[in-house]
Amino acid sequence: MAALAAAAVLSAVLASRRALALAVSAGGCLAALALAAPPAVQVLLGGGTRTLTWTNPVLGQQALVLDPLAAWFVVPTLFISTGCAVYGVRYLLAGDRPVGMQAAGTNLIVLALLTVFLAGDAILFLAAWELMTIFAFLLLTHEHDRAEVRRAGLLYLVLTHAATSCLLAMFALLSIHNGSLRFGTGAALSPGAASALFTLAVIGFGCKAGAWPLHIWLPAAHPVAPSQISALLSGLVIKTGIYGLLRATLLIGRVPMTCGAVLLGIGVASAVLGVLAALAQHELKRLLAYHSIENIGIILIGAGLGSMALAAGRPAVAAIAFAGALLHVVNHALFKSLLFLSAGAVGRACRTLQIDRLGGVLRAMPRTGTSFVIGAAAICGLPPLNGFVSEFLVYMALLAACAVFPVAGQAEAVFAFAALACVGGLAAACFAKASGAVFLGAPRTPAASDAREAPGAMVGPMLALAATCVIAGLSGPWLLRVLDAPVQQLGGVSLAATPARQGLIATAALGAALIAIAGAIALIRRGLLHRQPAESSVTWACGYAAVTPSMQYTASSFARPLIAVFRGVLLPQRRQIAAVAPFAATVAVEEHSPDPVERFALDPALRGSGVGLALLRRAQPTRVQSYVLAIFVALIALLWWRLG
Amino acid sequence: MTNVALDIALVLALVLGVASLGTSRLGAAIRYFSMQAACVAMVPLLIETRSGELSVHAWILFVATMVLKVSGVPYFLNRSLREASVRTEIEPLIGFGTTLAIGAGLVALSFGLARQLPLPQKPASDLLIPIAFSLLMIGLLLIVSRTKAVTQVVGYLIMENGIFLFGLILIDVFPYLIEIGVLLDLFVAVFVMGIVIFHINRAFDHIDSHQLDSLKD
Amino acid sequence: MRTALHLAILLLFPPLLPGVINRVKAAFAGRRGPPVLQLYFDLWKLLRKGAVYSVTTTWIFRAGPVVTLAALLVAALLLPFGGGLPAPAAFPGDVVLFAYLLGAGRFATVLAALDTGSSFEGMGASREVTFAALAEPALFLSIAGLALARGTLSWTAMLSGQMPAWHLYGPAFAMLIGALILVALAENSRIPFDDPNTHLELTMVHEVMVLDHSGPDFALILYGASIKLFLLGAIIVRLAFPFEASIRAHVALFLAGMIVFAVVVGLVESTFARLRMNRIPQILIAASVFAALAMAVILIRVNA
Amino acid sequence: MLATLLLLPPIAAALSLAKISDRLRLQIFRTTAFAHLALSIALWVRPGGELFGGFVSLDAVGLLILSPTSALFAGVSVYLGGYLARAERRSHRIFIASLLVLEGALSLACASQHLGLFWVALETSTLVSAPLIYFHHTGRALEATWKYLIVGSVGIALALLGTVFLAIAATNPSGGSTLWIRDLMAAGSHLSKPWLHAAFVLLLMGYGTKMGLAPMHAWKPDAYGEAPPPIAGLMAGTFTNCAFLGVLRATQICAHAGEAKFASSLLILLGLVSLAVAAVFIVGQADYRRLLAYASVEQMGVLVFGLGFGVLGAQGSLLHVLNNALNKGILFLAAGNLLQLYGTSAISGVAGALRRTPATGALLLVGLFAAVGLPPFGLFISEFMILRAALAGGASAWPAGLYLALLAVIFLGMCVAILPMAQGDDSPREARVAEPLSTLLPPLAFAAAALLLGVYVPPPMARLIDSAARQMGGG
Repeated sequence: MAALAAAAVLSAVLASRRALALAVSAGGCLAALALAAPPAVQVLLGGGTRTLTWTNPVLGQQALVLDPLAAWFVVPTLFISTGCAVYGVRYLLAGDRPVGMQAAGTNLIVLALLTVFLAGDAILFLAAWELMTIFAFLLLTHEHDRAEVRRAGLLYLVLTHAATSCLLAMFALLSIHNGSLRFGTGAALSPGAASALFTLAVIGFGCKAGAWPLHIWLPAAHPVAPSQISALLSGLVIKTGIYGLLRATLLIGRVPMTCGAVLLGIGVASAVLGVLAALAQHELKRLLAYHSIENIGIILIGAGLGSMALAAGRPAVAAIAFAGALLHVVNHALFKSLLFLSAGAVGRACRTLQIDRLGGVLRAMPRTGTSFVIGAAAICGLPPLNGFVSEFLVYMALLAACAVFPVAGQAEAVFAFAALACVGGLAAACFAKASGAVFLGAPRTPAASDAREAPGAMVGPMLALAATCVIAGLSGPWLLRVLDAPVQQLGGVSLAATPARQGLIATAALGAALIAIAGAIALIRRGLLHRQPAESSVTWACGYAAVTPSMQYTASSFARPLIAVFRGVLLPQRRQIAAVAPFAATVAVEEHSPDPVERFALDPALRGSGVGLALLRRAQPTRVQSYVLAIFVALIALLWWRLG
Repeated sequence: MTNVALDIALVLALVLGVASLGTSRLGAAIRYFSMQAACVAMVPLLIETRSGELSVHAWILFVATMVLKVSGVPYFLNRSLREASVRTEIEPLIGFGTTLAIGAGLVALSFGLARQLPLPQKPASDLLIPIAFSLLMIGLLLIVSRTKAVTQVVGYLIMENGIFLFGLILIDVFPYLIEIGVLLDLFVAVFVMGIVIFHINRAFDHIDSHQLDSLKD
Repeated sequence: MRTALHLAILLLFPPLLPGVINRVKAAFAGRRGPPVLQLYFDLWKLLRKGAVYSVTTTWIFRAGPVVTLAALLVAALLLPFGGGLPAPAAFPGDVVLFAYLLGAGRFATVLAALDTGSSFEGMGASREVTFAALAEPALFLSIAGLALARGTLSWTAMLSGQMPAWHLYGPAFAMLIGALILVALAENSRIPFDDPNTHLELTMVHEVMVLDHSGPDFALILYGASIKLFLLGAIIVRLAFPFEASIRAHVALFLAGMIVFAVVVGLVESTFARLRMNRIPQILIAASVFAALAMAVILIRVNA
Repeated sequence: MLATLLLLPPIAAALSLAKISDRLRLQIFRTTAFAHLALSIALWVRPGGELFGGFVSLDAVGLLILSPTSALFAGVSVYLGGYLARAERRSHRIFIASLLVLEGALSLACASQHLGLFWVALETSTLVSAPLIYFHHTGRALEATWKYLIVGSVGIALALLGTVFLAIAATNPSGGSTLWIRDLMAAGSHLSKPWLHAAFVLLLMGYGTKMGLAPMHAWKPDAYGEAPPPIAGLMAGTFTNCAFLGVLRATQICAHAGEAKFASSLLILLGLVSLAVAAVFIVGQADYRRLLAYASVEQMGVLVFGLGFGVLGAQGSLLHVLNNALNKGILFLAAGNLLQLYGTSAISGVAGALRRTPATGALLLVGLFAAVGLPPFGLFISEFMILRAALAGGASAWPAGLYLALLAVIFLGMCVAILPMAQGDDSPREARVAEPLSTLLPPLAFAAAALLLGVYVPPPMARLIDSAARQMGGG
């Protein structure tokens, strides 16, 4: 951590030397990785905790605690932030804005992230939490001369802070109950109090995580940030919400089953609505942002189910559910940062991320494109990649829960199971659309056809992440070992004692089998084709000869049937300029699906309270007589109230 | 005998206060205040004579009040008035009749309020507290209802007289120095207000605080 | 030995099914129809041909059929063909892997279609993902229903020795079979969801996606399609004919069941018309509702 | 030492009234302010004894409030060098003298052990701040000054009445009474309840007017909006704290009389009303100086709100006093730089400060983050402590919930207003402006101090806060 702080200071000082500052920042991340990863991995493998305590004169004892749960989040943070920082060097140098803030901020936010994970007392946690919010805000408003960037930044800052108020209340109540600000274990609270605290935690952490319906900041903020910051935000920062929730479940202890059920419900809503909204997006990073909501939903399904299972006294089910949630945290961090990084590379090369203006980028940017496709397959949960493994655990936990829960829980688990299936299908549709329209086919605009492959310093982190996605998908037995300690901490039993053990091993083996069989088929195919040279031709267009790239099926059309099916949820708005005559010059159809929460809840609420406050302000007196009158009236009123 | 004198002084102070509510001429308001201050200044002496000997403290209080409030303050106010062209309250925020009616109500309220607050020790006169409250209320009412800056200062001063009366319940609680400090502060306050009125006069060509309402959100 | 038998059935039998279906349809139309083994001939011919690639395509296009077939083959390893023939790979949760392998195959096909840049193939891909996404809940609900009824998370245990279960859950299983048949028809682009024999690209779903594939690639696709039909059919057959017998009799029974399944598909294809595209989602949702109802029945029985 | 500290400013004021150059006057001010700062730091190490027959003595609370006052004056004395150089030419005779008297009066207020003396000190400070507000001699400044004077005078009159009432409440059977703070506390439950209650209401209203608690706050945006920003900063950071000391003393006495419940109900009510009023006017505010004034109303609200929750809350409030003073220093001094640079106090007239003047822009952001209670600044800690006290001590969670909600609304309003000033497009792009070090160093120093208090409260200070807060617990 010291290395990070030093690097932050150094890169802030070096702000004027752009390249150097960024390099120092990346170096800082690397140093932190080298220093902090070994103890974290040790804790994961060996269990146990490491603690560093000191005493604060006004707040009492404070501590940094590295326990398995913290370590589980620390390790990916170190790796991914390093990748993002390396990527950022070349990415930011291509722009013309000052980079000092970015360089220092990247280190500082990683520092804040690590502190959030390691904090052993409420104040340290909350301080790091808020600092993380500030740094994230400063990083994502890199291009703050653009109004939309400022708006997104503001939305992020204000919403997450409002949610943090709940956390302040929660930790304050918890510390009052425990008599200390230090984190304890499982406060023995009455069910009512536990539910209240849990609710506060869900609101506070849910907003940061991007859980529906508190997610509105997320699709606004991610697209406007520099890509490596989007990756950091989506990969790591929103995960702190999950970490917080899991930590809170540990701190609060036993909560009634309804709490977990509500969390599960939020998870299902986030997953389904997130993926549907993603389907309707036209901008690549915005689409990815909505997928973050979807994946957070999947994680929350796991977390909520785990909590339900603990309440129902089914630790084995809880262990599988928590394992799924935890694993998905890391997996999502991996493939989502991979996707954002590759999207950033495309945006930088083509100067647009409007999906319908791209196309065929894979041939110009083979490594970036391949990374993206791997990430896309991973995020859809397709075997043999890593996304599957964690979703598999969540599915399994849901099925297991079906068998053992009381009937209401059973019904909810079944519902979640079906919803998750639907989400899987929709995610696949959405990423088929995204990768197809951006990377495949022919370029739709000159910007897309002029694309060049990104420099090595940007491609390197992407390829590394892509490779990790593949490897993590095939390393089930190893995952079983590293997951064991944090899962035990949360669920109380070892993962190895659950059916998940066989599942993890078998999926890894079959994943390898899949790759082997595909390889074999590919070899056979090559052998067959070897005899006959392959020919090249234009795409068969059913007899039509003059095919142009603009005739390709667009991403919007691609998603259109599904949007039509779900129009009751998405409420698309259509703007159409119909052809009035043959050969009309302008014919246009536009369809947008603004976020219903934003459209029907946030905007009217803001507008309404704005009007209300303006009315109140209009009542403001301006004369000194009125000022004194106010005092006079207040005096009489108070005397009346207290003495009368 | 002294009791009667004390009561007369107190009632006179109240009447003068009510009179200042009813007048439209600024000069008269200042005069009423000065007379009221004189009445109030007598009160400590009258209280002390009731118990026999007159303390130095009471004398100092009397002299200081006479010098600062009865002569000093009106002098300054009249001086700042000299610059002004308009010397009558033309358009009060609340009409004179209404003000008087409200004033009467407030006086009644004050008598009621005084009943709620029984003194730990029996005061020199049972009119002391109600009238002190009344002066307080009248002063505030004057500030609230009038538009001329000078009238507002007068209102503030009448309020101050009321507080002074309260202070007389326990003469020796304020050491001399602090008592003098209080009076001096009051005097300086009026001095500063006078300067500001002078500036207002010059800047806005009137001393009407009515139009001082450009500061808002 | 059993694994070898399993693999043999798996690899050799599937291309027979489309032949049977076509013969049934021909019989209904009063024609003689192609030979039952037509698909074997086609595959043989295609494998020996060269391939033509569009200039817009990349490795994705070439990888599509390979990945699709590989995914289907691995999925097939998870499916038991009856008490005597357990799946070569069985573990708790293999049901999920099975469904996701089908998804992986579809994803590869769709990407390959989009790689051509053709509007027709884009259209087909769009329909494919739409219907697949809508069919997913029905499939998973059916899986969950079976899992709950049989108290297991693995196909092998789920699809064997289920006579007693039928007594308890008969109505639910019937509904599940209905849902699964709908899923199977949709997944395999059969009437009423899609008409494999249509000649108008605009109305196609699956066929239009593979327009640009040729030679061995196309062979892989056709072969894969028959395996997919076989797999979904196998589930339905195992569920509908829950009888156990000696291994030899069992294999015969199972294969007979598969042929019956093909005949039923042929019957459906002959007697129904293809639906309008915008009606298809409703049918798929109806399938989910069936499955959900079945689930409800199972829930009641389980907790009784 | 204490005597020197108290006498130094008036003597310097007298000096500065002599016919000397403005440069020299400023020099006198600067020297005095720093000497004052040095002395008040020294008082931490070696507490001064009693002076003038015990009228003057610095207890824990007094020292806690004196220290930031002293620091703020020192900072402003440096800042004024750069600020006045860029302001219009005008004699500084009265200005500097008033500043020095203000410093003296506020120090006296902190150290006075007699409520009468305290009142005199505070009234003096009210009067001398009038010329400070009027410094720019504009019509608007005049209006502000007038309003300030009238409202302030009414307020201070109420405080005087409250003081008298307190004396009445303390009447002992022999007819004697007292206004010595220690005697009043010792009198405890012997105080007459109705008079004590009335006295508390009046003191709260009176000193509350000086603090700028709603609904007595109306003078504040006018005065802070028109006074030179460093003066507004001084008032917001020192003057209001000293007025808070008055409320603190009254609460102390109430607590010792066993009437803590009575006091806290009023404190909580006024605190929440202030927060609410601040929230209403901060959201949608168009003028950044008035915005900061309402932010000050908010902080005052937080102070009394915290005071309503016993020892724990008082701890938070006392820490909050320090933090708020520093924060106001940062914000108003940064606002002064912006005012001089952009020539307007309209929020819409300022954009892209981070680009045009990076240091001030950064200070503005830091000030904003500190003001809205974000870590690592001290307000975060103190606001959390107050929240915790409110949840721990309150019979119901409503006050704490309202407090949080209102703070969140204020957060929104402040961010909406200030972020576009610091960030944003500064087109037409103008060259970066180099600002004099004297206008940057003081706010930077305050920022550093605020950061320090957020990260680490020095143990002596923690002890002092603790012992001062225990006084609020009664008995």
